[in-house]
Amino acid sequence: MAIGELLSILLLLAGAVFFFAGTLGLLRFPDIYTRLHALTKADNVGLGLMVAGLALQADSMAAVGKLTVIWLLVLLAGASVAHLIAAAARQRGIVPWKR
Amino acid sequence: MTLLPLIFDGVLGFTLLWLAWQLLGSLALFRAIVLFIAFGLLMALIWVRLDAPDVALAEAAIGAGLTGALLLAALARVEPPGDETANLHPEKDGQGDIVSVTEGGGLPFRRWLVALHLVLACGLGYAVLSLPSAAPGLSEAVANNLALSGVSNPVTAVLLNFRAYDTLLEMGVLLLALLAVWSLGRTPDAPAPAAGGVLALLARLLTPLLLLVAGYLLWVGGRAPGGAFQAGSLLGAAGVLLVLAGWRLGRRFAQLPLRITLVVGLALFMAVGLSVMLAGGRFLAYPPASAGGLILLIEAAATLSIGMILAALFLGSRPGSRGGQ
Amino acid sequence: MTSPLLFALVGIGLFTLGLYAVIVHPHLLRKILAVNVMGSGVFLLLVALAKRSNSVDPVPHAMVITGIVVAISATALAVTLMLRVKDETGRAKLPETPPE
Amino acid sequence: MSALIFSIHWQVMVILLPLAGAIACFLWPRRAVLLALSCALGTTIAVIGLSWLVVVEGAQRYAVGGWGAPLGIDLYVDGLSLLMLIVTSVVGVAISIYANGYFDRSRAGEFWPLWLFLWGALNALFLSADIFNLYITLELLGLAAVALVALAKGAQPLSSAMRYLLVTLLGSLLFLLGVALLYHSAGSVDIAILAERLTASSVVWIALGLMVVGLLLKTALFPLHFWLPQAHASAPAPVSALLSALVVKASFYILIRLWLEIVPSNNFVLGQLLGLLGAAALLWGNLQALRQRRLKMLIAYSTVAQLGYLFLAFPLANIIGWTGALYMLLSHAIAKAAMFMAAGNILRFGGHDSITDLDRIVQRLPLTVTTFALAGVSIMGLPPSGGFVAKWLLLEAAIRSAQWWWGVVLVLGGLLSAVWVFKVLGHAFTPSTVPHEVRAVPASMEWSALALALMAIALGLFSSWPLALMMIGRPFGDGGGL
Repeated sequence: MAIGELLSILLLLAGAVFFFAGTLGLLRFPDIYTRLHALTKADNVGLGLMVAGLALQADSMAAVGKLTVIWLLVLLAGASVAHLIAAAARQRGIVPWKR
Repeated sequence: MTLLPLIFDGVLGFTLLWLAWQLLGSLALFRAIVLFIAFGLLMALIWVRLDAPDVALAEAAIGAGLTGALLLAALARVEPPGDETANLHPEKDGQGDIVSVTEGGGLPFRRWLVALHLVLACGLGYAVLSLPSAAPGLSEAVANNLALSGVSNPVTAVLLNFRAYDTLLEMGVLLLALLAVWSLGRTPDAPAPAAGGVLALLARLLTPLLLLVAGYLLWVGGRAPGGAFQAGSLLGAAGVLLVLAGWRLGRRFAQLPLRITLVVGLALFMAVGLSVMLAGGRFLAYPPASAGGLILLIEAAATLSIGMILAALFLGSRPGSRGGQ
Repeated sequence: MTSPLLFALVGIGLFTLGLYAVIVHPHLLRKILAVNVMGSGVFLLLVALAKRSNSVDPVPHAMVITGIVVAISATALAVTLMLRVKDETGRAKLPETPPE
Repeated sequence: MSALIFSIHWQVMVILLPLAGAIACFLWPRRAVLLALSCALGTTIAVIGLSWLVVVEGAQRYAVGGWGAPLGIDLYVDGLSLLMLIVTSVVGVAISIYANGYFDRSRAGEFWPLWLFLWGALNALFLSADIFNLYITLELLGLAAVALVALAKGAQPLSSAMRYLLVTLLGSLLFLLGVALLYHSAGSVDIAILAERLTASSVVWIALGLMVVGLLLKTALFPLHFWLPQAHASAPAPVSALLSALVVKASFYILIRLWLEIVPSNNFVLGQLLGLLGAAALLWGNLQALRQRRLKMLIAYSTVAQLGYLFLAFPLANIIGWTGALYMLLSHAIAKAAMFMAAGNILRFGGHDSITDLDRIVQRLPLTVTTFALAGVSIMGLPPSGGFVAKWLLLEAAIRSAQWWWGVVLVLGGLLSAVWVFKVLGHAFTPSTVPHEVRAVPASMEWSALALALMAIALGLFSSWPLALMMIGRPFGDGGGL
């Protein structure tokens, strides 16, 4: 049981690191496309790790199922919204950043 | 160790105040609205901290989600997105507003106003701190009568039984708001939705899921956090998504059938209240034996109406009128 | 200081901030935002103080859910009215000195 | 027979009938007029039924849902609330008849449901004994009133509606914050229970202060009246009549209820302050009215002034003072509705309401000018009118409580309003230099206005009955103040 708990904490911490990196990218990257890329990619992995960590602590399989559904929904929404934002940005003629 | 939750709450509260400060002071309206949505989500988190999961659900769905969508749609119409300078930068004539000294009587007036608000805040703070430390609330009365209410979630019991009359009038407020919005006539059209396949796909995927979750929340509301308002707001969110994806109600349904779904929540609530009255009781006094069923019936109709009204409020003008097409 | 009292004070902060913003900001959308912040402040106070005792009082929770629904109704009307004002006057602001 | 009548829960019917009517009008807009008028009739019958019940059996408390306060919500009806319900009904029926002629077909479908919602909100407000419930009725009332103002399309009505909406939301939130503080100090939102449990502590004073300011904002007491003239003047005529006659009185009613039941008795300073603001409103409103060039603006400013009279009862704080203020409320509601309706007729007839161009309107719209004159008699407070009785009572209260200066204010206010009434009437007899196009005014619009004006006069002749009604259930205490 202690190992499961330890693993859960490790997963949660790893998730937090990914979220931190994603947020850092959102704040520091040069243009909208790279920011979106950093945000969605890192946060999706981060959330996945968090969900995995929480699933280890869940009481029932139903709770694990709900957590998984949450993760999948966020993946779906995140990907679609990132696509929509990028498409809208391109439509307005914002040029991707080049070094 | 007992200090840790307090520190956590302190950070939450401070962030909330900071967000409010930022969103009210921000020069760009777009930024202000996005911050408002973040504000709503943080509020939802605080509701959870305050052991109010029902409120958290309602806040996340209505306070942050639908209100945010409503405000963003309004912003798009007030300052069309083609006008980049207006949207991404401080409003053209807005720059002067924040530092303006002419608005509202000049700088001395501002100082006086700030001082007044500080006094008000201190007075209110003093009032809160001088309240008795034990809440003289109604939790005991609710707990004692919960068995008679037909549901086991105390919040649902209060909303739909003990203070059902409030909720009935509140359904009236929602319907009235829609009537008022429709009576204002045509609003400028929202900019045409980005005709991307992704949004349509998302709407197609999410709508059935939202309906399913709404049904679940409605059903579970008698026992656990959830209920008509939370379910209705999910239904409303599904409607908003469909509207955004360019879907409109067919002309055939835009008249009486639509209006019936809009009023059925309030009408059925009144009808149930009256029928228990005609059966010999007080208005809205459900017999304990059938209270659970009656509450579920009222909630089901209310969910449908709330969802439809919220979606219609987002759409703005009356469907079927020239503006709504 | 306990968490409920802390949040109640935050609620008061929100209320006063919102009140100040309603008075000083001329843009109607900002005024609408400010009214919503004020409302959130009142709701926060109402629910936070309910947690002072050990048993949570559900009545303020129900009141706040009612309040949230009232708030979105009012916001929807305000937003539509603002759009119509903008339509008629070209500005999403209230006229400073109303004409005769 | 009477057993049958008493078996009906009239309180509930009074609230539900207008709401049901609103829903019906929304569902079948083509039949809206018929539905709305029958609903107005039904509501009036319900109010009569309730009056019967209250006259025979005294004040009634009704526990909605059977729970009873503090867990549930109570409805409470005594002489005070009954009087408000009756005024609402009287003005409501007259306005319904008037509006039937005023609105064309396309606009009617929007007016009727909104108006019936407003009516339901008013009735619910007057019956509620629960301050959180009062908050919801206030919101219902405010949103309906704003939507009705916005029915007059155009830049100015929409701007005034927007300002009105912000003001009414602000007022509601101040009220709600007070409710929150009171709930957490006493553990109930029922007025009677609060009255028992509350003691004069700083929290209670702050909470009541917030609620009073919120209500004053909605009642438009000077200097918080800035939103009223524009909103009341630019609304369609039947709506102006509704707002001035009933809507501002609703928040005043809550104020009186709170004052009589909850506000601690050591309230001398606050009472004097309210009286002072009332006096200022009286003078400022009448002076502004004199300066106006448009008839509807003039009448709107006169509402600001007349609201001032209502607040003179607070420093007097005796039963005669309260009855005087309420009689003023009653006669002002009826006279002001008649006056706005008359102004609406003039506006419809000549296409404008500029006071200097009234152009011998007395020859062409004799009924309307009679209406205006009769309503003016009541508003000036000349005998024999409701306004006269009200001022007489207030004067008597001022003398009894040895605060004669309020009497001076009363007389001064009457004189000032006389000046503008005669100014308008003078122009109604003078030919104007510019001829105007004229349009026919439906007879229903003229007669409904006249009926109300006659009623305002009749209130002066038959004052004993309303005064007796007011005392049912002793809303003003046991007469210790006399």
